[in-house]
Amino acid sequence: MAKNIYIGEISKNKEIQEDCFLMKVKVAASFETPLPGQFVMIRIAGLNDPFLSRPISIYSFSRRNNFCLIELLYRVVGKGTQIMAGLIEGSQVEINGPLGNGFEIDSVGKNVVFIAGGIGIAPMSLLIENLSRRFPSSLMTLYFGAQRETAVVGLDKPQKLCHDVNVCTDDGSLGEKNLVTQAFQKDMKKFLPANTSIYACGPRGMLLSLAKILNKGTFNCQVSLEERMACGTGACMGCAVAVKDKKNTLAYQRVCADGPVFNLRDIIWE
Amino acid sequence: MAKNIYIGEISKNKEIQEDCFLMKVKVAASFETPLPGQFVMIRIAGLNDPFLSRPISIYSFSRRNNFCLIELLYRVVGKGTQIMAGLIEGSQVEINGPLGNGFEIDSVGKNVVFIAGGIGIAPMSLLIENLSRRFPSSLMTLYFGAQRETAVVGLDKPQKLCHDVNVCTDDGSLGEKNLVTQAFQKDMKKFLPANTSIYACGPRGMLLSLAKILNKGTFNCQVSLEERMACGTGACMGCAVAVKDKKNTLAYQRVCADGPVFNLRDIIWE
Amino acid sequence: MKSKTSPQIAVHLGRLKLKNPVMTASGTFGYGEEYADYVDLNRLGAVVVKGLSLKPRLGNPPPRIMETTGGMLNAVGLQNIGVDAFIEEKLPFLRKYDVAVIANIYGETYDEYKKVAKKLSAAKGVHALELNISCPNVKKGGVSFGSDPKVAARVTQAVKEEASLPVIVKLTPNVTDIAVIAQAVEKAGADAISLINTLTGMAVDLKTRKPYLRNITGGLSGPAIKPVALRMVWEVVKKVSVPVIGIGGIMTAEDALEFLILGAKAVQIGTANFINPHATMEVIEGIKDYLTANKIKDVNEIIGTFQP
Amino acid sequence: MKSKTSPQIAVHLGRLKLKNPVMTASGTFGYGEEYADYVDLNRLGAVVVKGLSLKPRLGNPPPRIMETTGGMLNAVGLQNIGVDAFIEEKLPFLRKYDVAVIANIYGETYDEYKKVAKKLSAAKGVHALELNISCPNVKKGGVSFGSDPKVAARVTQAVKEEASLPVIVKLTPNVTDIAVIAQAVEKAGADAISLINTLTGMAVDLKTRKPYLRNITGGLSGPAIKPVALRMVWEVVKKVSVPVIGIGGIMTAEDALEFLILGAKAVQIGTANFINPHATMEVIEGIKDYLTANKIKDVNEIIGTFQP
Ligand SMILES: Cc1cc2nc3c(=O)[nH]c(=O)nc-3n(C[C@H](O)[C@H](O)[C@H](O)COP(=O)(O)OP(=O)(O)OC[C@H]3O[C@@H](n4cnc5c(N)ncnc54)[C@H](O)[C@@H]3O)c2cc1C
Ligand SMILES: Cc1cc2nc3c(=O)[nH]c(=O)nc-3n(C[C@H](O)[C@H](O)[C@H](O)COP(=O)(O)OP(=O)(O)OC[C@H]3O[C@@H](n4cnc5c(N)ncnc54)[C@H](O)[C@@H]3O)c2cc1C
Ligand SMILES: Cc1cc2nc3c(=O)[nH]c(=O)nc-3n(C[C@H](O)[C@H](O)[C@H](O)COP(=O)(O)O)c2cc1C
Ligand SMILES: Cc1cc2nc3c(=O)[nH]c(=O)nc-3n(C[C@H](O)[C@H](O)[C@H](O)COP(=O)(O)O)c2cc1C
Ligand code: FES
Ligand code: FES
Repeated sequence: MAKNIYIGEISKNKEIQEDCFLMKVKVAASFETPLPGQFVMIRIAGLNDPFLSRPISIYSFSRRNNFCLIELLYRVVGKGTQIMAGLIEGSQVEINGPLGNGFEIDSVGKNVVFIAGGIGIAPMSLLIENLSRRFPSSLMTLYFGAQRETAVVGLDKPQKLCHDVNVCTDDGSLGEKNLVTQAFQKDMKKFLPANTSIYACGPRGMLLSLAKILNKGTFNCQVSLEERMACGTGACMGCAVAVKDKKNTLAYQRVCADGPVFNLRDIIWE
Repeated sequence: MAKNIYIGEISKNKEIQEDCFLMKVKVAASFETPLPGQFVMIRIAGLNDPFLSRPISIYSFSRRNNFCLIELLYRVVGKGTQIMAGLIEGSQVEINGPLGNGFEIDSVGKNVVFIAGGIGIAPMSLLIENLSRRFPSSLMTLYFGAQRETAVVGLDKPQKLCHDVNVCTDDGSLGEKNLVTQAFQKDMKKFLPANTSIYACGPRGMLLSLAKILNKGTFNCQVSLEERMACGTGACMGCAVAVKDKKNTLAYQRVCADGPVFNLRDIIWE
Repeated sequence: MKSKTSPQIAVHLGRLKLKNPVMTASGTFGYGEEYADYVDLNRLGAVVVKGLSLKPRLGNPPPRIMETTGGMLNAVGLQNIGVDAFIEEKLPFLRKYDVAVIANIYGETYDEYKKVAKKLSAAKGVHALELNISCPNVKKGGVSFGSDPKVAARVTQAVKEEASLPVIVKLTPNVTDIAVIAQAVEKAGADAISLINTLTGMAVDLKTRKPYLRNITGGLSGPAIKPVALRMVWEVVKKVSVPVIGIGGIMTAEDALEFLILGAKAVQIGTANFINPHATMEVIEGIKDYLTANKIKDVNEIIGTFQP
Repeated sequence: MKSKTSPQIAVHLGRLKLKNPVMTASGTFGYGEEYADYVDLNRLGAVVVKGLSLKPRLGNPPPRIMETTGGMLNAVGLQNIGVDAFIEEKLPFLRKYDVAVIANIYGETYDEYKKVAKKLSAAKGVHALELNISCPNVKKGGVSFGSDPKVAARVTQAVKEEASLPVIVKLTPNVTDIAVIAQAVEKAGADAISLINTLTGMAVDLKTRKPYLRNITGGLSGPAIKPVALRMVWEVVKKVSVPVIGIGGIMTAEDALEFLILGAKAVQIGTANFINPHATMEVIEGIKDYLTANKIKDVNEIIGTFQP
């Protein structure tokens, strides 16, 4: 009996790139400090259409005098995010969170590699902020891929905090014309599995490519997954992902409660 | 192929009495000039919850340079009106109308009596405006009843235009402490059926009392009815009211398309 | 082959040829007149009129409708002017349009169905009959014609004996196995099958502790029921070879396309008309847009392309 | 008698005594743990846990859920840790609370049902069994146990032979006549009846022309189905004398009261938990508020007071 549903008040909601919004939400000071990779379930107070809450990663978090400020970076892809985008300052949202297990961040290697695709940058940004503060001597490299220049977002903090930021776009409109996984693969020999921690977040296709690239090696790679969610709290079993369990057989785990962060090696791709 | 669904832009939406709102909506100039007693079906653009549109009488209407201004006077009684009340300036609503048959106003008697209960004043106000303009020599009397002082609304125009305005409240907090139908009954001998036209709108109970009061006499009384509606255009047969048809037997007519104005004498009360 | 021409959207339901796969659903579009100011009836695939009975029907006392989450309940009780008045008073109006007219009919006995079917077959300007078999069979103690495969088959056969027009049988979803009913009416000669009619539901008024509907129960329609409608259409298209018409909760072209992809040859738009009188037109345009965007030249190329 | 004391809200379902009529619905509240941070489990009428089978079940491959208008589809496929692991790993947690625990069970054969029931009857801290008979009967070619009155009766009887605990039979709404099934399981010894489980539905992804759910079909739940649930509860309470538990689309106290007024002795809250983890608490408080506002001292005074 500790968790609450928070009524958040939107203090800002702005389109910062094509179809990509930054929302700032004020919640009560009792909101737990999130770990990088954790997310919230968000819905518009009192509205039954759309019916379910939407999972959105925490992009940034700060404590103020008597409230907390949660920042969400989201892309408009359907009905729910469309309605979110229409919310004006002062509107109320219901926030359940922070939810899920964040990235494991107790220790990192000398090299820390972040691989983000599209809006997958959202949890990465918070992670980079956190790790660069706690492990200032590690070498941080970000590989970021987007479809085109107008889809590039969320690089403000990474550009300040990472040693190296590699930007790829599918059409070459910004940075290298390449897939982000291939950009990483080109550089891969620079990193030794023993002293490198890899963190990734992005579309399924990107993570699958990464899995293939890392397949033979012994890199430790944590990835944050997405799946449709109903409860976000582990009760509905709706957000299943196939993983190898301890006995090395297939099991379905819950992205919301067992994840969203998994060890890339454990994921079974179908 | 002439009727349209109009996208209305809210230019004002203000609580003018306890739980009672005045909404001003701008629609395109092609909106047909409504007759007193006609209504619109209104819904929030793109929202499926609440699901159905809500019928609201036209309280006032004016043509401006290149648009029309519709005024709606409504009481918050449930989910739909609650959401309407929350709409801010600039929000969009979908408006279908003007719908239904208004009051018959081609000729009136020397005496014109209006009887309105609560929010039933909404169509009455437009009617009073119209009749007093067109029949300046008729004697207009309004009987208006409300639960209490804080529920009294919509009297601005009637007070200017009627010869006599009688206000009753259930608790006597404003005007006479009486039921509006009883206030009218006390005065009834002043009016002769032959030269009096009666118009009424209000809750079912009020109209039923009125029916009983006028039962024996030969007064001509038109009343505007309310019923739950789905289509508002006569297609769903949902808004049935029991009336005596030409053969004097029971038939169900549609409040939206055959009404909302009926001859009080034709209504069958169950 | 690049082309700017509009995709082909005509569909054939056996003998019944439609300009496009979008019809109105019975009971939600009156006799056509009610929406003629909003919609160009010539552009519809078909107009399915309010259910007709042998004699005029009073319908149920009010309240008859109630809003629910994502839908509505109705207990109109099949109020209608009767088949004779329809032919005399309403059909002439519809004949002015170049649109297929489908008469939805219903009876309380086999004989009533037959008589209504016969009258409509003789009338000019009706292109098909749709049998509403969701209504109670008075001879069978009020159990719906549509919930027993034998009874459903018998009413189909009875009408087929009288009707020269194509006969569409409209199924009720309030059954354990809708495919069994579909197969029975197909065997009995149905030229097409439409589904679903409304799901039976109710609502309670807490203030009075009475039902919101005077009839106690009513039919649930609207987007709330779409998932059930899709499932039932899928169960039926797998089991019958006559054309299937998908109905239930269609609000947008996307909704309609779901039914077409599953294998429905056409769709009907019901409750959506109430909320948006232009719904049928928007669905037609949206289907065309989808075909164009996906470079598909003929709507028939997507019908039944579901990949389970 | 004026009194400021809170109304009495305990209800008795035969031997099963509940603090209040509000339970969680199976599959929507995990094993209790998942919501223990949000809800004081001690305040619930009962916790109904996720369906348990004899052996652990993997469940269906994803995607398993999809949003619909006013509801959702799920095809979780009864993923669960199995009855043994439940007793060992989950029950001790629930025993720490002063709350009735109801184990929802299911099998693919009569024998599986019996075995699960036997194990749970022997376990400490289970107060009743709820039989999910919506699942397919593998011996009967996959047709659901719950859609045939004879099969439903037989599984009830089988479990009753093994179970010392009260047995609630949970009915599926995907049937023509739910009252017939209810009467059959009552006769077979059911101590109570709960309904409804989910309506079967589906959804099609236009981009891929595949089903949104890997399992193709799934169960529809949420407020979209409430009207159907109310109607079925009404059909059942008229025909049986054992206590009935109402389920389906309950989001608020008003929704719950509709079921109670119809005659349900208790209710279960399902999908609402996902949207609002405090839903159960709000429903309990709302029922109390309604009773207080209407000067009713005991919730039992409103149960079954529907005025049709
Ligand atoms: C743990 C987690 C964290 C996330 N963080 C972010 C974030 O920080 N910013 C952001 O923009 N998005 C994030 N997402 C994705 C976001 O939840 C979906 O984009 C959103 O729910 C789509 O809702 P919609 O109503 O707009 O789209 P819908 O109309 O529901 O769907 C549109 C498209 O999005 C896909 N989709 C829907 N829901 C999900 C989902 N839960 N996961 C993946 N794809 C989905 C659908 O398959 C469809 O192709 C996250 C998802 C998860 C699970
Ligand atoms: C032709 C017509 C003109 C109307 N004009 C006005 C007007 O000018 N101003 C105004 O405030 N109201 C007017 N009404 C009533 C208005 O439509 C209802 O108050 C409104 O639909 C209630 O919606 P809701 O979602 O807020 O309430 P709900 O939650 O739907 O219902 C709340 C209460 O209102 C009752 N109710 C719901 N719908 C109707 C309805 N259509 N008619 C009567 N009672 C209903 C319900 O039975 C319930 O008791 C008019 C109704 C009609 C039919
Ligand atoms: C108000 C109303 C009246 C209806 N009347 C009939 C009817 O007379 N005959 C019939 O076969 N179906 C009737 N129906 C059912 C519809 O034709 C349709 O099958 C059902 O509403 C589901 O489609 P929808 O969700 O698009 O509305 C009626 C539906 C509504 C809402
Ligand atoms: C995700 C999910 C899982 C469910 N699992 C079960 C189950 O294991 N056993 C069962 O009897 N019912 C199960 N149900 C059905 C619910 O218990 C309930 O009967 C149904 O959802 C209707 O209620 P609601 O509309 O309040 O959700 C499940 C429902 C959902 C949404
Ligand atoms: S979303 Fe319900 S278990 Fe993950
Ligand atoms: S509201 Fe549909 S006929 Fe009147």
